[in-house]
Amino acid sequence: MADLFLPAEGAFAPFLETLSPSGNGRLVLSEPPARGIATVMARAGQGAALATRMKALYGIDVEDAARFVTAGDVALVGTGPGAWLMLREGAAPDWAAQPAGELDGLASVFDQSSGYAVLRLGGAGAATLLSRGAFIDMHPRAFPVGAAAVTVMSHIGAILWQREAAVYEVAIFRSYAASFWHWIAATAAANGLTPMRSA
Amino acid sequence: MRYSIFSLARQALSGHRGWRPAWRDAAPRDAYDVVIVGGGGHGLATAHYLARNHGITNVAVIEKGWIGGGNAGRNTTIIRSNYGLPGNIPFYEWSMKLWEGLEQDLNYNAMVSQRGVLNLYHSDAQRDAYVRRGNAMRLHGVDAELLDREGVRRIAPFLNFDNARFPIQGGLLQPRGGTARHDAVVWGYARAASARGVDIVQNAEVTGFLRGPGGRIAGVETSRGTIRANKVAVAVAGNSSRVAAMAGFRLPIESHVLQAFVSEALKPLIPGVITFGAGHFYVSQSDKGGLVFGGDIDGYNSYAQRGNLPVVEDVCEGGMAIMPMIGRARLLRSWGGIMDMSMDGSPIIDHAPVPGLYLNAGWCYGGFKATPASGWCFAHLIARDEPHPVATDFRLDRFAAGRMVDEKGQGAQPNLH
Amino acid sequence: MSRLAAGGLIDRSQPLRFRFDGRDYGGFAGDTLASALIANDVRLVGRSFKYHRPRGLLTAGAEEPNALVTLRAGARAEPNSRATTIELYDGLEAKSQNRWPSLGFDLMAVNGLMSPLFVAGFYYKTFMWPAALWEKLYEPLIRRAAGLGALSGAPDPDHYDKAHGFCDLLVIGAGPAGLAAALAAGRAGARVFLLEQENELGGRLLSERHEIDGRPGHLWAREVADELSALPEVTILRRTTAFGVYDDRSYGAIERVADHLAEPLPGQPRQRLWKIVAKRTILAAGAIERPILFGGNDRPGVMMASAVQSYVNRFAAVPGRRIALFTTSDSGWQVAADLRAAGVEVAALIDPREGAAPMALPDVPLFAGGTVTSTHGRILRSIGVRAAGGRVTRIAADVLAMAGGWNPAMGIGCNLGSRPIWSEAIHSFVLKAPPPGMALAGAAAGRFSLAETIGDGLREGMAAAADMGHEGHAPPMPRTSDDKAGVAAPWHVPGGRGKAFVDFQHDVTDSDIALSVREGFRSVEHLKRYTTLGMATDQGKTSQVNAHALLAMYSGKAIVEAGTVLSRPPYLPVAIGAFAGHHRDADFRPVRLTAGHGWAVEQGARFVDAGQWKRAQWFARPGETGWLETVSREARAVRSGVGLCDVSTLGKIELSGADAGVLLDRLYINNFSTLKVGRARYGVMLREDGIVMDDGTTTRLAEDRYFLTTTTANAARVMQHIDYCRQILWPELDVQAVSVTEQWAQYAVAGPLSRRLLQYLLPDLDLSNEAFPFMAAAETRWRGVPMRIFRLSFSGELAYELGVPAAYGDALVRALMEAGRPLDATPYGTEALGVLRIEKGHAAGNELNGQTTAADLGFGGMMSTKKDYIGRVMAARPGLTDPDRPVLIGIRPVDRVSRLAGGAHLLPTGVPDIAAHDEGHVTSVAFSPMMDGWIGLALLRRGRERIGEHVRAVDLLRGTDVEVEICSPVFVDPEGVRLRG
Amino acid sequence: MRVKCPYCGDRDVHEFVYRGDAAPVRPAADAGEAAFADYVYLRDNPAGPIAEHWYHAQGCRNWLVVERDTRSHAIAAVRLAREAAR
Repeated sequence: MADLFLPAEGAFAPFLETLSPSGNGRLVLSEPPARGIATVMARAGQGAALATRMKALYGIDVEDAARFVTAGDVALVGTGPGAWLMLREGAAPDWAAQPAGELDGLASVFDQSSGYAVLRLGGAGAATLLSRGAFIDMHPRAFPVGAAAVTVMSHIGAILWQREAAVYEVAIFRSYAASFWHWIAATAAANGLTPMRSA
Repeated sequence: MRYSIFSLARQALSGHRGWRPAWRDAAPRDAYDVVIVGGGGHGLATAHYLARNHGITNVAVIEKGWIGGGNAGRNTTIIRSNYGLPGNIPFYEWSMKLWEGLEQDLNYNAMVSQRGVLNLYHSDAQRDAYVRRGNAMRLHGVDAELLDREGVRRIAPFLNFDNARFPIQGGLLQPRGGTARHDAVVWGYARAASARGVDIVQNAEVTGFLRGPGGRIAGVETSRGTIRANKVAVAVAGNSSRVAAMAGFRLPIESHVLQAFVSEALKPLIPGVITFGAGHFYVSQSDKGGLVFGGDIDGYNSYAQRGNLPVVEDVCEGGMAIMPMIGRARLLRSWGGIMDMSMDGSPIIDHAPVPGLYLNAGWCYGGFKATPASGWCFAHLIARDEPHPVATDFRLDRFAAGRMVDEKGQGAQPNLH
Repeated sequence: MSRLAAGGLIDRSQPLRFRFDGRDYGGFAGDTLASALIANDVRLVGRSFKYHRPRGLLTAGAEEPNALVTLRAGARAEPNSRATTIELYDGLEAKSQNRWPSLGFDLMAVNGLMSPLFVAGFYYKTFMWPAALWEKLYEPLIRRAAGLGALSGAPDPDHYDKAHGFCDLLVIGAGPAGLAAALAAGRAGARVFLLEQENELGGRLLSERHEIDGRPGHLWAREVADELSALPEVTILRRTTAFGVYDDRSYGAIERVADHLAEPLPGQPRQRLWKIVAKRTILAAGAIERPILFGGNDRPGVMMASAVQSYVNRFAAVPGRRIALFTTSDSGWQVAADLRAAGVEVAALIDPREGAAPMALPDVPLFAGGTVTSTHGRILRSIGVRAAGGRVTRIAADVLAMAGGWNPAMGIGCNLGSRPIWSEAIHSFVLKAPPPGMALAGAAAGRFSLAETIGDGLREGMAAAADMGHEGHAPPMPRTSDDKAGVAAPWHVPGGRGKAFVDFQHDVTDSDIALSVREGFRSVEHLKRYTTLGMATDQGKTSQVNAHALLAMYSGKAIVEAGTVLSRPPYLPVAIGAFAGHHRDADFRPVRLTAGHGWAVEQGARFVDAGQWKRAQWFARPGETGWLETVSREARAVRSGVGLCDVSTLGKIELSGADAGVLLDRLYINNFSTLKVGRARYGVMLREDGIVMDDGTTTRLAEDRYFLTTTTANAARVMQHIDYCRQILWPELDVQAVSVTEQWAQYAVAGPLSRRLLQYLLPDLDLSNEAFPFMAAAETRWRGVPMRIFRLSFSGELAYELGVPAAYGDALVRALMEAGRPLDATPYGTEALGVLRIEKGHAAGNELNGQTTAADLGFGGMMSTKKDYIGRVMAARPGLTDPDRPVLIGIRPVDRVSRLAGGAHLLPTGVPDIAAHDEGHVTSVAFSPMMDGWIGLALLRRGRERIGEHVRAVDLLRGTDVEVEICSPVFVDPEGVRLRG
Repeated sequence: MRVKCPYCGDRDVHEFVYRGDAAPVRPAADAGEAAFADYVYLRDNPAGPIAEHWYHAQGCRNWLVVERDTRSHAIAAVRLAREAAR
């Protein structure tokens, strides 16, 4: 059979369909467009060289910290010392081979595009909702745009970051999507928020 | 004075002015045949059985605070002998037999109440593990019954049968299990031991050991002076490592905090003891009506006698998973006890690596139910210098020899037992 | 009606109806249930715990020991609710409790008649004979009499929410001190959380008639509250109680979101658990008034003076027509003045303090140096007063208000172990060394006058803000009305008539404490335990200090020598449901679903819990009569055709880096650095103590890259173990490791026809034995998607595992089924998987039980002698190499038809069923279609030497005893022909 | 309890998994059974300061060396174990 790309199945898609569309609700949920996700871990002693290589390749300023940085269609979310989630917009299912090759010897690259389900939360109520689950200070001074954290919400491991003002993304392992959604729905209701789907 | 309904009635007529102290609050003497360090249930039971079974009455129990102030007063009062390994079963069953005759032996009502201990299972694998355990119990002559879902429902219809994350498939029941009034156990042993001549010395903290020829332990230094002794026996679970350090050795033990909880008093609701098999929660109801419940240890080394919120939440989640009716009951009090968590989850009753010193330690969170047998067997070891037949596996050298008694199969990670 | 025509903070425009013990009453918005009962002249509200004595309201706050009611009915019934803290709502329904048949006539009050017998600790001295009667008779009687309210028995229908808070300053209590503190810090720009257990802010200002800046104090409170509400960095949490202090400045608090409503609004939680991290905290929780100890002090009608004051001033509800005051505190005089101002007759003011006269009280009969010696009436009608000269008079009064001084409410401040110390200045305990970051202000700090209180708040609030880098100008100190705070030590009137109660709810009297001391229970902790003092739902808030005083007196010590009691969380009882929050019932733990879950549902799968995963257990077909038939069909399909199984839940970990092979060699008993790229190998890893930790296959994907699988149960533990090894044991190794369990959906395709099926799906791939032998692995693409193919077999058949990114897992399993249609490809679940692996003697969870060694399970030969690995040394200990150890063997019933049971024990034939003959146990059993009978795996002492012997599998619990033959654990194809086919 | 993870910052204790005393060092391969038994089983278990291994399981997945007082739970310092080993 020829290489006929299958469409990836969004883990939150069936749940989002149940919401009403809205442009500017207090809690607007969506699933970001399909993207490549990989765990990138620096090889022993190669942290600096890796940063240089990634700057050259992707124009991105690598920070070895719990930060979300982006340049063009590449973004990095710091998840641990010498470890990042690399996000690549519009990537093909086999995209990870390319950065693996480009960073060979400097980093190990593990494709996780399917492993994580990502939910985007926007609106004035998004931070409140997240703070109900994550024991992390979501005050804009403590968790500004570009901040990232690996933590746990509702017994589910979560990586979250603020990509732009009042727009957050949460990555959880895919198998938890239904339970996570159930918690989001219950917690939104408990805090007077009506989740809307981004129009 | 003997306790009975008659003595009580007689005293009532005179305004209860004739009662004397339940035990003598003794000042320490210079020397004893045996000094027992630790005035908890185990130490006092040891003193009682030394006197009662072996005629050794020149004994002092040295307590750093007030008797029963350690784990004897900080537990969930459960008694049971539903163990699965041959090293454990005879010991805990002996303890159960002693519980069954305790009140008459001590002339003290410790409210031993055999209303049953039920361990729920939620999967076939868990059932098989309980069947293995229950059969081991039965082969040792211990009572055990396997219940299916309907059998559990008959005993505890209030459990969550319809909407559970991990549905109840059945349970292993030990009908003779139950609870006892923990403080009364301490006071009863103290009173009985004191009546046989044992000195109970409170507010005397051991600060060091006296050494005799060949490094043999010859007594203790305490905050109330030096006390010489032919034999020194240590029963200070929670603090065993600290005392061992004074004597110059280390133990396969870590101290961990275990929190427990009690609700406001409620009308009778729960028949016996119920243990959730898919989360950390066990519960019984006291005679006063409080739901007494607990779960997992906090998980980090601690001597602070208090824990943190995550475990409170975890325990209550377990409770709401199997008994969602308790949501509106209120948690009234919590406390934290310091457990001697051993490397295989089982205790140590053995000679210490230092001559003249005897060790009773490593009870994890099973110490309360073991109180009578622990005292009985420890007294036997102290008096005869050989292990009691039901406690032969609780040796200190079992770790070096690879003969662990590991019920849970968690290995050398104390906080997982 | 005892409602004043005017005044108070109730809203007379909002009348409310409520029902107590079946009778209808009216109240107003702003009432508590207690104030509404008072306004309706209801004076008997509860029964005590032990003697079932009739009791009335004692307090107006959360410390109430007497007025416990069951609020609401049905599944929302809430036993032991304090009438004093229940906000009245329309339609409220409450019942008194711990009485039968009724509150007015309680048969259990017979206990009171027995009270000469039922002294402290009486039950330890009796009920011992005969032993058998304890559970049958004595204990059931005690249990029935004890307890207070009853739970409904139905699941709690409400939801509970959780929240996390972070702030510069946490202010606990919104009385004058707390408001001042929040205002000072808030104006300076600090992030402030202000917690108030009531809905209304103001604390004592709501109940007292003090003026601030010339206006009623409650108006000042409202203005401050309004300003705070407008500050963006200030969060006010009303109806919220801080119940505990935890390590590192963490606090627990409970917000009663909907308890003031008949039921929560849709979606609304009943309560919300707050976990707050506060850099600084100001504890401004006020103080609790203490009772005076005298005979008959528990009679309905005897109340705290501060409660009388609160009911009259705040709720305009007058608890009596003629009110007498018994006070050892200046605050009692103020109450008398307030009563006079409200037009209430004050029958007498009795103050044992000689010469105390903090204010002039014209037309109030004063008994300076006098005491109350008795109380009379079923509900109070009169009191006996001994005047300073010793003359005793009877004074008619329907309420006696006691003012015995104030105890700072510093409860949670002691949670971390700070011991309170006795202050002679205020005759109570104060906290001098609060937990890190905490300061006390106002009455909680033992400073009681209004001016001190506000001054404290302003000062501490400024200091906290400044510490956090927020500088500002302190709000000006307001002018306050005069407020005297003189007080005597805890007061006990000896030799009065009737019992003098110390702990009202648990019926602990002065003579119980005397008895306790007489019997040697002289440590305050022994006293507590022996008498149960302070262990009731009010947690000793009104009794603790008085008990200390009596203990000191009876044991001849000074109160400072009598010891202290630490308070532990919770400060107030908290609903258990609130701690659980969302995680109850089916939401106890999250569910993990594989990519193929929807497909399996469509196939009619029944699911089983494997940790948090839902796995297909079997796929029943119409007409099948039971699971055994289904599972046997599935297992047969694998042995004779081809089956499909979702194995995505196995833990998957990828290791990469120059030293990945070196690390694996140290993790496993066998070698992986020698594995060829494109090949897989089975491995066993031990714990450092020599016991098996886990097993699985590891594939070398590239020189520097391995892919290993773990059992489903141990996935997280193995990942943690690998991180431990590479970060702590051998940080010098260049290895990166990450869990890819969720990235890959993986399916086993097993059976003699599996190659044909795969060939349909992947026609370009050479799957011949030569090109792709057993234990081969390859990376390829399928419809543009990366795919991994492994020739692995758990079933012992020719078999493959296919992995694709999970987003394509559903597509793959459907494509496999489609490709397999001509071959009648059969989905199989975990049950058939179990049958197949037992037939092959593969160890799984029941064998990897944390007690078995590699040698026990038959892997002794795999243990390398040429390298070091985790567990190697400890596995050689005598106890773990003892030839007597139980080892893995197979068993079959000798009659070939009997059923086997997991968990049965193995005993020789012809011996009694006793432990001395116990030789092992059955770990796993299955009905084997291949063997046409039940087979099992077992751990049996010296088992491998005993093949062919007969023993008995005894299950005493279920009453079976089956003679079994000991055999090799590999029942099917021991030569491995099939899997290499 | 709050643990200040060097990477993630101040986090609640529930995100961490506890292992125990960080002092015992895995003996050399040829150190013998007694040395390993000591390493695996015996602990100082002090009432006071101790350096311990904690794993930030629900965070950056790093093993930490936490210096903590077992009497008060007060944490004096936290380092990445990998760096502490250097």
